[in-house]
Amino acid sequence: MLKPLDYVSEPEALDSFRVQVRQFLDEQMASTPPSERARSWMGADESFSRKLAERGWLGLTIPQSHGGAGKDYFSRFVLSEELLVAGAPVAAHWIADRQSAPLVMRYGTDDQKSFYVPRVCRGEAFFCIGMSEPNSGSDLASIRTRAERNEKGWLLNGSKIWTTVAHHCHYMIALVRTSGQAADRHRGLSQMIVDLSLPGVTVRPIVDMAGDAHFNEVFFENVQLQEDALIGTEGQGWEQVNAELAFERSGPERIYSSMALLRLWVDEVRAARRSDAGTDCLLGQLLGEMAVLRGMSLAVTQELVNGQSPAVQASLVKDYGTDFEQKVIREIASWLAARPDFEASAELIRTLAYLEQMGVTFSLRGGTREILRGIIARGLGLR
Amino acid sequence: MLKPLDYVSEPEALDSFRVQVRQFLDEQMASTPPSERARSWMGADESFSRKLAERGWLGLTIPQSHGGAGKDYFSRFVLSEELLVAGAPVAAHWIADRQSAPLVMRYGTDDQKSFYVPRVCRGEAFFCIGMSEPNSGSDLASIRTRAERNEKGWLLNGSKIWTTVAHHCHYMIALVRTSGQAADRHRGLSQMIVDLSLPGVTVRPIVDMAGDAHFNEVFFENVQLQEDALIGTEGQGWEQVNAELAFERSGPERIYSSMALLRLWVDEVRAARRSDAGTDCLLGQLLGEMAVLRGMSLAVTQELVNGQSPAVQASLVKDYGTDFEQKVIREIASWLAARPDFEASAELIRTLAYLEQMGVTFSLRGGTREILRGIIARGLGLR
Amino acid sequence: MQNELFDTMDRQLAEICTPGVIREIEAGGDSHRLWGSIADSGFADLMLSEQAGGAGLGWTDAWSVLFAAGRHAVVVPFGSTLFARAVLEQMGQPVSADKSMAVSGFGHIDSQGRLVAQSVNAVAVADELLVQAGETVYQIATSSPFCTLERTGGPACLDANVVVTQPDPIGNLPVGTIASGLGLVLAIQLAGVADRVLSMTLNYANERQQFGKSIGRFQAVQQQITEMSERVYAMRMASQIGARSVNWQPCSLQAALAKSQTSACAARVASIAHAVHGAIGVTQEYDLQIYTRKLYEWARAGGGEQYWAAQIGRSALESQQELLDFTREKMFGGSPPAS
Amino acid sequence: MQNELFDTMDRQLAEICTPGVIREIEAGGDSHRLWGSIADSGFADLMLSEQAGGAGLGWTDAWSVLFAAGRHAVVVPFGSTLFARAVLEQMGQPVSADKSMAVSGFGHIDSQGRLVAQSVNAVAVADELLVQAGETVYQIATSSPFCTLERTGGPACLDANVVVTQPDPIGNLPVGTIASGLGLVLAIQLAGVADRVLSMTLNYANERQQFGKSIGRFQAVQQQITEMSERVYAMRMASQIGARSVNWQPCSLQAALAKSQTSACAARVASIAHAVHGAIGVTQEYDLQIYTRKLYEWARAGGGEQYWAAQIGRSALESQQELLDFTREKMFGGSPPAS
Repeated sequence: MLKPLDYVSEPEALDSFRVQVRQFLDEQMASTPPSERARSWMGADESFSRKLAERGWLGLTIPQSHGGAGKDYFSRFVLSEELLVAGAPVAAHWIADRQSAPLVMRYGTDDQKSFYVPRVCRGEAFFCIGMSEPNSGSDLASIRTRAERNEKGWLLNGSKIWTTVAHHCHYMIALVRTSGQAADRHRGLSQMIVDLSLPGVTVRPIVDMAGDAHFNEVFFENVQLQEDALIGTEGQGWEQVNAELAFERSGPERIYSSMALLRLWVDEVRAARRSDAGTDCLLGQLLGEMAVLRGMSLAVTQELVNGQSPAVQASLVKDYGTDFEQKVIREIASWLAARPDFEASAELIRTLAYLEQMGVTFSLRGGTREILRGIIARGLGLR
Repeated sequence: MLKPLDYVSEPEALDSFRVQVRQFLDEQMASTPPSERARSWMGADESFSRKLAERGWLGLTIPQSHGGAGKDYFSRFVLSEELLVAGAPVAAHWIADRQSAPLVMRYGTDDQKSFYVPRVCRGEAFFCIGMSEPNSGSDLASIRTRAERNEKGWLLNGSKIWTTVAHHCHYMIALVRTSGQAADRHRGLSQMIVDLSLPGVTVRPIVDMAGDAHFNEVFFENVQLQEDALIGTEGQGWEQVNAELAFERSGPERIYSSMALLRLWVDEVRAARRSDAGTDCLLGQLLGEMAVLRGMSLAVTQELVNGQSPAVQASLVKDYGTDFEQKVIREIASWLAARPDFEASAELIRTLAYLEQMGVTFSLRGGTREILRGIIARGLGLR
Repeated sequence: MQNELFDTMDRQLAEICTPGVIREIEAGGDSHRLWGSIADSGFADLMLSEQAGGAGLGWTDAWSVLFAAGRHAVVVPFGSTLFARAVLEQMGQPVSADKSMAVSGFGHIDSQGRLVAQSVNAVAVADELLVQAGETVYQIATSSPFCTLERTGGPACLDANVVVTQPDPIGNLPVGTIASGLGLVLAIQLAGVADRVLSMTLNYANERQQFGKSIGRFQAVQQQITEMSERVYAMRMASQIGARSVNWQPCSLQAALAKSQTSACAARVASIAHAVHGAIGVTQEYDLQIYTRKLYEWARAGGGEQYWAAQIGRSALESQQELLDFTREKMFGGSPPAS
Repeated sequence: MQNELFDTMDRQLAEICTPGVIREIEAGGDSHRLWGSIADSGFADLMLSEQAGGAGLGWTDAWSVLFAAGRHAVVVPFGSTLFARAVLEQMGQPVSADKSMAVSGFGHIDSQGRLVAQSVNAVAVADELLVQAGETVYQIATSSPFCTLERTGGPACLDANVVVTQPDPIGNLPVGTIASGLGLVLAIQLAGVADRVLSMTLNYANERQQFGKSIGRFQAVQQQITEMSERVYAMRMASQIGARSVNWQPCSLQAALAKSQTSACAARVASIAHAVHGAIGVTQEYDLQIYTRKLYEWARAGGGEQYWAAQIGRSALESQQELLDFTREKMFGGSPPAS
């Protein structure tokens, strides 16, 4: 059976760091309305990301030798939590910071490390992840995008879809086929760092129903990559991607996506001095579950600090967390619909409507619920 | 796509029949406590079943030529609804009346019809259904109980499990293998009427966690059946069983299993004059859903009246209905737990606890949720 | 109940209320062409008396056209106009043959004497607004200088908070009359749009291939779509139980049931549809979102599941009736109220 | 947190609190042998001071033994005795070394001056009863002629409504003190028994073959068991957040969180376990039901999800604090209250 997650305290020494971050965010975001904050880690603002970098808050866990702050994962937890709860527009640097830089640190050559990682820490290299393809969906092993070896390195052809914020990014780490056919499944896949400014790369933003363009389709037509575009070992792409998931799924991203709504709702309930049994109960249920998730997320952080790779536990927390994030939306919608006389502000309804629409993606990004639950089931020892 | 279910009125002409049934039940069950009524169609009382027969209320849809009342399915709906809402102990005759007699009428020889069916209508022949086996569970096609042809008819060996009220029954209609092996799956299965008083038949009641013995394991050791034990066509057992499911799943059995609890709870809420937003809302949600299910069940009844075999629609109503029955239990438990100061009677808690424990079987009897949903999915045209 | 009325309306809307037209109107384009075609069809006069140029039909017939309207996610306030016209006639008010009307049953007069109505469905493309506050009914042209709208909802949403200075009452109706009627309109539309979303999801699940087979063959997908279909069937039944009145006036508990039960199912239907569709479903260019957004909006508009459930529950507790009898008499039985 | 305390208690209970012993006691057999062995172990004195012969530990350590008690569905009132003894010592009352105690935090005095407590968990096998009504605390021997029990729950349930004529108070405590402590006891036990039910379900899903493979390979079963495991992990975490006090006094909001969240998850854990097990799971002779029944009983006892959630919500609304700060300070941070 899977190792259980036990309570750990967040180090008290980080309280002053939290205060610093909070003050920065209060200043930066004073005029950002909740409906904008609800974009959370889907909202991109390159200058905001650079301001974080100026303060040394990108690459927090990266060694100082490579431009990072050399801090531990609890520091990163505190920073992430403050950013997410505030609904800061972190999307530009988020993936580079969370998983690309750590990936390069783990699998990269010395040259790759010293080229990419300091740039990430300075907010000069934003990364996206190229996984899904138009016909592969969740079935990553059926990937058809291909990098063929040639005299100059690799020739890349194919396309990727649902690539988050690619249009703000400098690089993509793409999972591509370097040998074999789709029928070979996981064998023959490799990870490539693709410079998105190269000739032959086209980025087409996909507008979502809320009118935003977080997603992209990225086309590669005879894109000539250098030899050193390969990151890690040729043919080991699948294993590398799976190791990356522990980073992707371990943070508090899967707790606070609906926080802008929850906070605004509570503000208006407080202002209207509305306290009835149903309201008290709903708020208590939501805060209770949020606290439990926070506890679980801290416990996963402790595993990272201990040098473990808690991929299955992180998936479990993610699945439970997205469920919670969607519950917040559903329950507040229900609460409002139960009280047609409540004078909700237009901004509250706007924030709710945005999340009602886009909340369905919470259980898509980073792996659909069915895929994730299959991973967890195997991790639990079902066979 | 599946034919939708549309609203139909229950014929007003049946109102006086309903009153008759209600009066009978009021008299018979005056002293039956709710925790006993909660057994509903799992509670067996042979003398009660015979009293119904005396009034002509068994075999309501069976032609008068075979001892029935020759009425339509709406009459049967009214009778069933009254019995179920009252929590009358109908288990002894329920299966004979609901599906065995109709099955014999449909597939039986003239001799079989005139032997069994009038006895069912007189309350002298109670039937059970032999489907699951210790190692087959939901996988009915893997059945191993075997009837081998011999000079006297069929020699039966094997066993059946989870057979409801077998210990009160005279006959079992068993799905058995008459040719081939388990690996042949559906081919080679036939239905046999087994007289449970024959030598070689052993019925072992299985006590459930509530201390009742609704379930049984039934063993067959060289049980000699006559030639005419076969019902329908040899080798067509699987098709016959599936046709039967439309009867099994079409009635209001899957709406009212928690009715004893719902009624007692409302009685106590009314007596305590407790009306708050949460209480009003919960009751309204439950009654609303119950009414919708009732409408859907009446619509399925209309299909039967029209001579259709609405097996998929009936499965859909059943699945939604068991969900509702379990919701009633869960929500009332929740309501009580939210109000530790509410002076619930011991009988209310007893009724709740019984249903909390046994309510899990609502989605097992007549096919697990997963199996049922697979059937519905195919019925919806998923392929 | 899919009869001639339904077929005619459904066929017409398939031509004129296409996803393209809806996108245009929701993006701020002109809605009068679509409204004009619908108004010309006369379906919005279904519950007007024959003397007033209508068809003199009741909710049972209106169900068919409202269900069709739901299936096509009709963005203009067709359903509310259908009901509002009947209300106006009953109140002895003139009925305009070409105006579209948004409706709210939950208005109130604020401390400054202004009429306020929250999140009124589709009011941004309505010509007029009919609001009940307590017993009093108000009618206002949305273009009036006394009327201000503040949009609520997402970027493509046509709902708004409305504030009317110097509101003029047109008469009185029993408290809750307009709320019931609008609730029932939305309930039927919800059932219709849910039916559409189910068909789209079934098609997609059969067409989309993953891991070498159509996703509709995966057990987890089958389980979800089954759950979805149960709710869609239940929504249809709830809306039909709600629409049993043969005249313009809804039976209040039946309408409450309809709005409560359809609203209760809506979010789950939407979320399963999106879970099955995956990322493609949330894109602007794919049509699913046009229909699922209506599931959310109509479920919230005019009071949701819990509001209407509480009306039923309170009535049941007060009645002292045995619960099956209450259900049979108040939800199924009886004749509709005299008009 | 599975440490030496846990291991010792878990090992002991595996020997003495077997399914067979539980069945006997629940069927009305003698419970004193089991209770005697547990009492002898001294674990019920964990929160008594060292002067009083205890270990002077707080909830953080008690968590381990209560979690183990939950895993073994301990039928005698071990957890409530552990807490009650600490309460008695704090109130300056004598603490009996061998009596078992049932506890209720929701007593009230009725119009006839009788002390009434509803559905007191495991009181049918308790020697004594500790009840708080308002601020006042009462202690009664269950064998007292003034004390009558009426059993509630299913046939194997040991809960009862209690009525005490002529109740004698032993002192006062702040309102809610006993309710909080019992809530936390039950929350930790719930987390423990849920953990047990998950292991049983995983084993069964791997062993049971259907359609030619273990049922744990079916996608629908995997999806359900995953959902179950998330809840079981959440229950563990909730109970640990609740048990952060290092003395006998629970932190009230953390205890509220623990009882609310564990109770919220319990029914779903039970229902998935039974869905996976099928019919075998509800039989008397199979062990699963021994543990799942506790999930229902303990979730309901001492106030459930909504009761405790409302305490948290009310406090959050009144605090005017930003929500993350409220969560960090009230659920995570701060030192435990001084004793």
